[in-house]
Amino acid sequence: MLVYSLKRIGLGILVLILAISSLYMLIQAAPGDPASAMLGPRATPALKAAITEKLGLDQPMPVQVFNYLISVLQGDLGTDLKSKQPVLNTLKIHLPRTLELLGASVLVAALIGIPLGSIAAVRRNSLFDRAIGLLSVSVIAVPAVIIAIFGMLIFAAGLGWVPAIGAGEDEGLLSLLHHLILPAIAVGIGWVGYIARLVRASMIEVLSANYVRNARAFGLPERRIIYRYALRIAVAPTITVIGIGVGVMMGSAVFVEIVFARPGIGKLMYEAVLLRNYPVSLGAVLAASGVLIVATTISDILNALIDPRFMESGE
Amino acid sequence: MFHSKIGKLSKSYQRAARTVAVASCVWATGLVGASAETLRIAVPSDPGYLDPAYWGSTVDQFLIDNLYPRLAKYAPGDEWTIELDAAKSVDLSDPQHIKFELKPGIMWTGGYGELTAEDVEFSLERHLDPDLESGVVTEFELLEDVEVTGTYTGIIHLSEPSTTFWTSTLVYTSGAIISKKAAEEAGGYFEATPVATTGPYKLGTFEPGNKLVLELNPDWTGEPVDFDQIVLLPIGDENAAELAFAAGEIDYTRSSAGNYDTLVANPPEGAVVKLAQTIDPLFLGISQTNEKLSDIKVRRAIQLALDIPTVIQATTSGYGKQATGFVAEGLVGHRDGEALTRDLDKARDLLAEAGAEGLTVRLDYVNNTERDTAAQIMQANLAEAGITLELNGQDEGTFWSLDEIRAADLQLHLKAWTGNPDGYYTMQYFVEDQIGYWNWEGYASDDYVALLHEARITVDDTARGEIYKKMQAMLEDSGSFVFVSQEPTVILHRDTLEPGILPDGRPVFHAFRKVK
Amino acid sequence: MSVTETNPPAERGAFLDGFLRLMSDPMGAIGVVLVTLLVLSAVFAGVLSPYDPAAIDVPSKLQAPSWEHWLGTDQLGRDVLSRALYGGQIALSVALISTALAVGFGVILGMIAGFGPKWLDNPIVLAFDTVRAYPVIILALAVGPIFGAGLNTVIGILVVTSVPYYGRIVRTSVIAASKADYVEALMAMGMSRARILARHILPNIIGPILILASMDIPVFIAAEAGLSFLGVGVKPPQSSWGLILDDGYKFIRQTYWLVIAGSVPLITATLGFTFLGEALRDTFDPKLRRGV
Amino acid sequence: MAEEPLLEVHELAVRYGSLPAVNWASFSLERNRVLGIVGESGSGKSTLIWALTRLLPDVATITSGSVYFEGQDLLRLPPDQLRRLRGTRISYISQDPMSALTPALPIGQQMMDVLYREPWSQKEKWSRCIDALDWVSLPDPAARMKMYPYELSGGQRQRVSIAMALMLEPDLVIADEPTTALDATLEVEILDLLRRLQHETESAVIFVTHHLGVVSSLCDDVLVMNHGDIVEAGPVPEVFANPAHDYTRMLLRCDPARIEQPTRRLPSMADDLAKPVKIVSGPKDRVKADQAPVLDVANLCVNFTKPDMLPKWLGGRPQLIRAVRDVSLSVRKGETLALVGESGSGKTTIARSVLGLVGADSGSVTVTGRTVDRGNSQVLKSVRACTSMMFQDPVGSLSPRVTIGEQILEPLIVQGRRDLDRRETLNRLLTNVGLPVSFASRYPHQLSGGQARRVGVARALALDPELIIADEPTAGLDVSVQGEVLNLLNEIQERTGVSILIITHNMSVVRHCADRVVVLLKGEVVETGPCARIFDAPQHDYTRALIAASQHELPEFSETE
Repeated sequence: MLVYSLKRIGLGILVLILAISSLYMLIQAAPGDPASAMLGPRATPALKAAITEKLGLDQPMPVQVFNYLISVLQGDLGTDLKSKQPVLNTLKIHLPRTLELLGASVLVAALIGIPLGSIAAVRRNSLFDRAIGLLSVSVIAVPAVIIAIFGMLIFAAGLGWVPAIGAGEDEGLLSLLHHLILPAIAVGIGWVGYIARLVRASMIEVLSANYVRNARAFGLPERRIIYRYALRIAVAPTITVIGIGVGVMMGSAVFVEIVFARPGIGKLMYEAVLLRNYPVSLGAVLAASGVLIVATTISDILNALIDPRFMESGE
Repeated sequence: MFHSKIGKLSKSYQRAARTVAVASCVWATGLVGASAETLRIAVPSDPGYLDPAYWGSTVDQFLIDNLYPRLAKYAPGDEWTIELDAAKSVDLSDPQHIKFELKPGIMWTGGYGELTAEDVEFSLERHLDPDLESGVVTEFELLEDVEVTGTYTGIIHLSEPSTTFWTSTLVYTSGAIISKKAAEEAGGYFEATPVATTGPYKLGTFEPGNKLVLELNPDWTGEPVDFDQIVLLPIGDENAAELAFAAGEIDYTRSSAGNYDTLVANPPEGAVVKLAQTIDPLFLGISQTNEKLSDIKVRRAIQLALDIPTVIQATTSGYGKQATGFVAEGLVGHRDGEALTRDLDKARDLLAEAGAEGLTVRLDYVNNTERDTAAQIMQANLAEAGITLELNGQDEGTFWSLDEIRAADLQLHLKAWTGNPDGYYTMQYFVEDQIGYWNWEGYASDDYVALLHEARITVDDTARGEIYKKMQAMLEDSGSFVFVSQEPTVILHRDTLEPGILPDGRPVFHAFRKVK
Repeated sequence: MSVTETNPPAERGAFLDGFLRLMSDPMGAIGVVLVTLLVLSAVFAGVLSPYDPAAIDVPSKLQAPSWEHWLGTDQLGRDVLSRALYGGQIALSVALISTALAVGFGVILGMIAGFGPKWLDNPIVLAFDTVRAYPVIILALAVGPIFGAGLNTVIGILVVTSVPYYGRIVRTSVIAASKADYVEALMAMGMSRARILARHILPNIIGPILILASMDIPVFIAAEAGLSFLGVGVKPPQSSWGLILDDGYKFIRQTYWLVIAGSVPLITATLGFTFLGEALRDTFDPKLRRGV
Repeated sequence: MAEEPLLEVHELAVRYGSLPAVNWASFSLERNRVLGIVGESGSGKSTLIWALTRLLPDVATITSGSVYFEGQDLLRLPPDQLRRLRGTRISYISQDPMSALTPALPIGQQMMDVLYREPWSQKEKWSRCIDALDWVSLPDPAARMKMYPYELSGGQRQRVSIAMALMLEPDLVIADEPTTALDATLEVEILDLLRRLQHETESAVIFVTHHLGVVSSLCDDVLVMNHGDIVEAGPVPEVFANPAHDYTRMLLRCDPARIEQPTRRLPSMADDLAKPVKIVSGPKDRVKADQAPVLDVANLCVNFTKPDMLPKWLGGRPQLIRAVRDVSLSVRKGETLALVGESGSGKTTIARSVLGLVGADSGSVTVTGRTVDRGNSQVLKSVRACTSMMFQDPVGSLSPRVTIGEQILEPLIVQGRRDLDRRETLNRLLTNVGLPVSFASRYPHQLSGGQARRVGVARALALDPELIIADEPTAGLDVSVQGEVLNLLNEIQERTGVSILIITHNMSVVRHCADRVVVLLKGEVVETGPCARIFDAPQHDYTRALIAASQHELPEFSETE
């Protein structure tokens, strides 16, 4: 178990390094050099050269990549070309917002999705079951952008139930949550459907499994069978999906953060790329990928905990 | 001049991306329910450089104008009028030697003592120091030296008599005075963190991308202000700013004139909606240095093929007026009623003559709502004349950064600069050695240079105005310039306050008043 | 004794029968109808659209729906209905091309990793994981500007980011299949690995993959719209639902019709294809249920 | 037998959707008796027993009948009362030990769960579980308690589920083919264990199996089922001595284990009951001992390395598994050699190395004079041209999405023999293995186990090979079908003089087809010799155990614990 976890984490780190390196090279390929982006129109060749040198952009690519990785290790993500502040600080402002959003979304998705799914599975083919089936598919189909914009249009701009924009970070927990409701739903709603369906499917499968029949044969109470034997196995795929899903959710988060003007990695990313503020965009992707990798790693390890066979099949 | 462009740059920057824009509202939210003493203003972006030698964006300009003293400043109001600031008196009788006397008792923040003539000397002469690489050095070409005749008195000596130095430099942003002591302590070079300032407000907390807070300056002895805190919230896009305003997140913002009608028809609660004419020229540059466009016939054809009134109609709902040149209406040197008119047939003929049928050119512009709208219309216009226009909406950084490669590759570029009441300010940049820097059109003419020189030393406004008209005509006839408009802008503020703004809507912080 | 359905044989004529089974599932029926509508409207956009989608008419900008303009007009006075119809063309072609390419490369790489030379397996899987480490949209943002906005960029990004997804599934199923007795039997006959892959393994794994792919089409459609919305997608004068949505969002204080005009077709498309995909899967491969 | 029976079943009928699975079954069972239920696959025996306590899948419906357990009708008992009986009074041992236990919980936990109703303290429950595991003689029970099912071997798992079923000493234990998934010798052990426990607990047992042998050795009474009907019932000795029903008679007659004398033509369900089983020993000159052996395996060693979780450079210790250790054997022309051993004995590995599917670490494999060398594709090709292998799982070894016809011809195409008339060859091959020509267009999943096996044979014959390697040709087939397959192989051999290497764990099969036997244990040859000699005078204990197992003679069980 420990070995597996270590291995899994090692892999995660390796992937992160690869991801960052390839991205660094990609960004460097952008038209117009960061030096002039940094200096803006004022860039005289002399000044440019100075900056280029300062940023080590004149070095061969492998060296650059290596240096960047090293400095990342030291927690130095470079300097925001626009605001002249350390990128790390900028990330410190934005990452928590995004994590809040993702966390809340996953929560929404899981708290609604898993019960719906299990009930649908237990009441298989009932009207409820069919309704849930149709509903989940529909919500999966609707892109987060649209949900966000309409949510904005109706609940914020229209009814004014919830704040239109921002994260309310300066006004304590309540306002934070208040600002979180709409975005979290916009990101999470599709996943409610996903998870409901997934749990239903695997639940049905598990409930027909031999060992469940055996548990019944030993006269165990249904509730114990469902929670202790069935659900436990049935949620395993859900965890994996959420792990991977974090990536997709982050995509939705970009739109949601834009539409609701929430500070966050997505929004930060968007601005940075737009201004070719490459240390920031790098930092942002680093953060995003980091989150994603951590998520998948955790989900794998969790899976291994829930169902040890996963260790063999899992990779 | 580039700073102006940069100024404009950041103006466009403000529209850069809806995201940047809306995104910026964020801090706004942060401040919902903040004390009534707080004034929340939407600005296009974060400040970059707060050193008068390097200022770039509109926000840099706001802050430098508001934080640093100058001998005199343009006053808030509907007219462009100059009022004394740090100076008790200025003697302009001799346009080559400007005498001034400072008000005593203006204290620098951070305990850097009193504002003296030495500070003025230092502040102006440092631009001439090559090591400083001042971004605005061109504006100081005429400056010989500043002679300090007493603690508060001094004389500014120019190599030639000039009125433009006063109107477009000393009282304008670049004329800002900083504390010699403080600057020298900072090694003469400081970027985003201003050394000592004066005035009712001083810089408070700064969270990039989130907010910048100005707080009361305890050392301020001048007349009191109504707001004890000013929060600048970076919102790039007017539509976003509008949204933030409607959501009650900000108290003052500019917005797109295109939205004026809807704003009037359905104004956000407790909003006052005004329309302001800026003096910021929006124009289309056509690079004659590019071989596709080297033939003047082709350039003229493009000029004639464009339907500028429609562009203005679309982007400003008709509140904009087609520009006749760089100088805005009502200012010295404005050309009346000589705007380009569309003539498709002539355009086609010219193309035929030049044998340039089926021409394909690229239009660079900053990718934002208004520019995009304009660009798409131009695309349609030129299509009718048989010219294919590739739209190349770029992000702020890419558009304004001009490395050698791109300089060589410039074709058509739609851009706006921040204007100055004196047209000289803008036009001084279309000279040969600015090619590859700010003269993207690649325009070069000795006659023009001659006129430029003449204008600089012409003291009489009407006479100077005539020269400006000639210059603008030359620029237009070169086929490299299509003057679109002096962009109008919508001003949006709470009815609980009376904004203090320059005629073009740029805020003068200390002049904001609460409505009693 | 739990009863599990097995895949039907890929016999000729099973097609019609399958179609009927599909239509008998309400979800499938809805899906088929919606998708057919979409495809038709996209194919005949030229005929159906009342105006030239690029025709500018500034005086009548930002109009609400009317008899002249069923879906109103945008900030340039262009007819939104026409733009929506042509937007459909873009959306569908992007989705279909991307899916095809993604599945193609995914299958090839996956099979190489799963059944090809051992030493190739780890590198490929690692590459997959690396790409999967980027959140799609965020990667699109980072990469979009580098290659310049436009259809090709969109397709490129979608393909690159979804190849690993198919690749991994293919790889696992190939590995699973290659452990099956029948493959062993074929190897015992000395059949070449290539032939085994092509003739025996591929037919067994491709069905599920294709069904999964069909379920990805809506995702791609949404992605195209999203990227265009963010400005790293389709460029004007071309039309895209995402662009309409974007205009709608920008002018949301002026009119909400644009937002609606942008989202209705988008939702119809995604719903249609999702329903279809779901139904396909349930009809032809219930075992896929547990996979995602 | 004054007292009323423990279990009384009346007119029990079950159907899956519309098709009937059990038709009006009635029987009763006294305390402390062991009832065997025999029948071939699909006879409805499992359905019947799971129906007793209403544990059938949703698709199945009980259409009529009653099941009286100590006077109360289980079919009509409220669910919670029924649950009170389950586990304490009535418990099950199910077929597949792998799927019978939750993968997610340590076995200790799962056993504790069974005791959830008992008044004991957690500590006491825990120690009782350990005792129970000890009781079913699972080594080191305390440690096992914390293990997950996947960490145990099949036999150990089955012991665990037996412990779970019996630890509360229920009145009725229902066992659904508890040993089918296990090796023969293991099967014997488990049966032995069951019998011992039955004596100790004096529980009544219902034992479902398809093996007549098991019944005869373990049960007091027997039910014979066919297509959902109970065709015969009664005390074991009577039923086996003179079966009343034809079906029973046929079953008994077809079971190779019950035919003492070797014969190359086993009876099948088809042939006439009136005729006695005829003993055929095949042509005298079948085996050509003088000629060089078709297959010659000399001092073969094959090792596998099981990689550790950690890669080597991180200190991971991959362990070496010596699958085949210095094995030598040869198959002469026209001869059938039986390679006997249980799962993990390495017999399949040997077969695979013959075809170059695995490489030999030392020793050599020679086929018709050519020495197999994985590097040399030429040799491999020619070896494979004259050697065919039939794989264990008849259906699984056929490619699911390709028609039977194409698959049968596949070997020819691989060998580049496209010239010949495909249709003609195909028909010939199909008829040779007794399949209608129309089967050519079918797909594997449309075949029964026996038919699929025949297809396998046909494919093996496509190249008219000199050597056929048959891996467990009878595994998973009903006894009647087993006979048919063996007959087919024998006929073919007599017709074509092909040599056969048959791999099996089932001695009763060996007896009727093999000329010589090689017994393999943990990768080593423990005994080898002519078939008759092996059966008459087995030298090695293991061989004896195997033979015993095939006849299901349980070692005499002693009262003393």
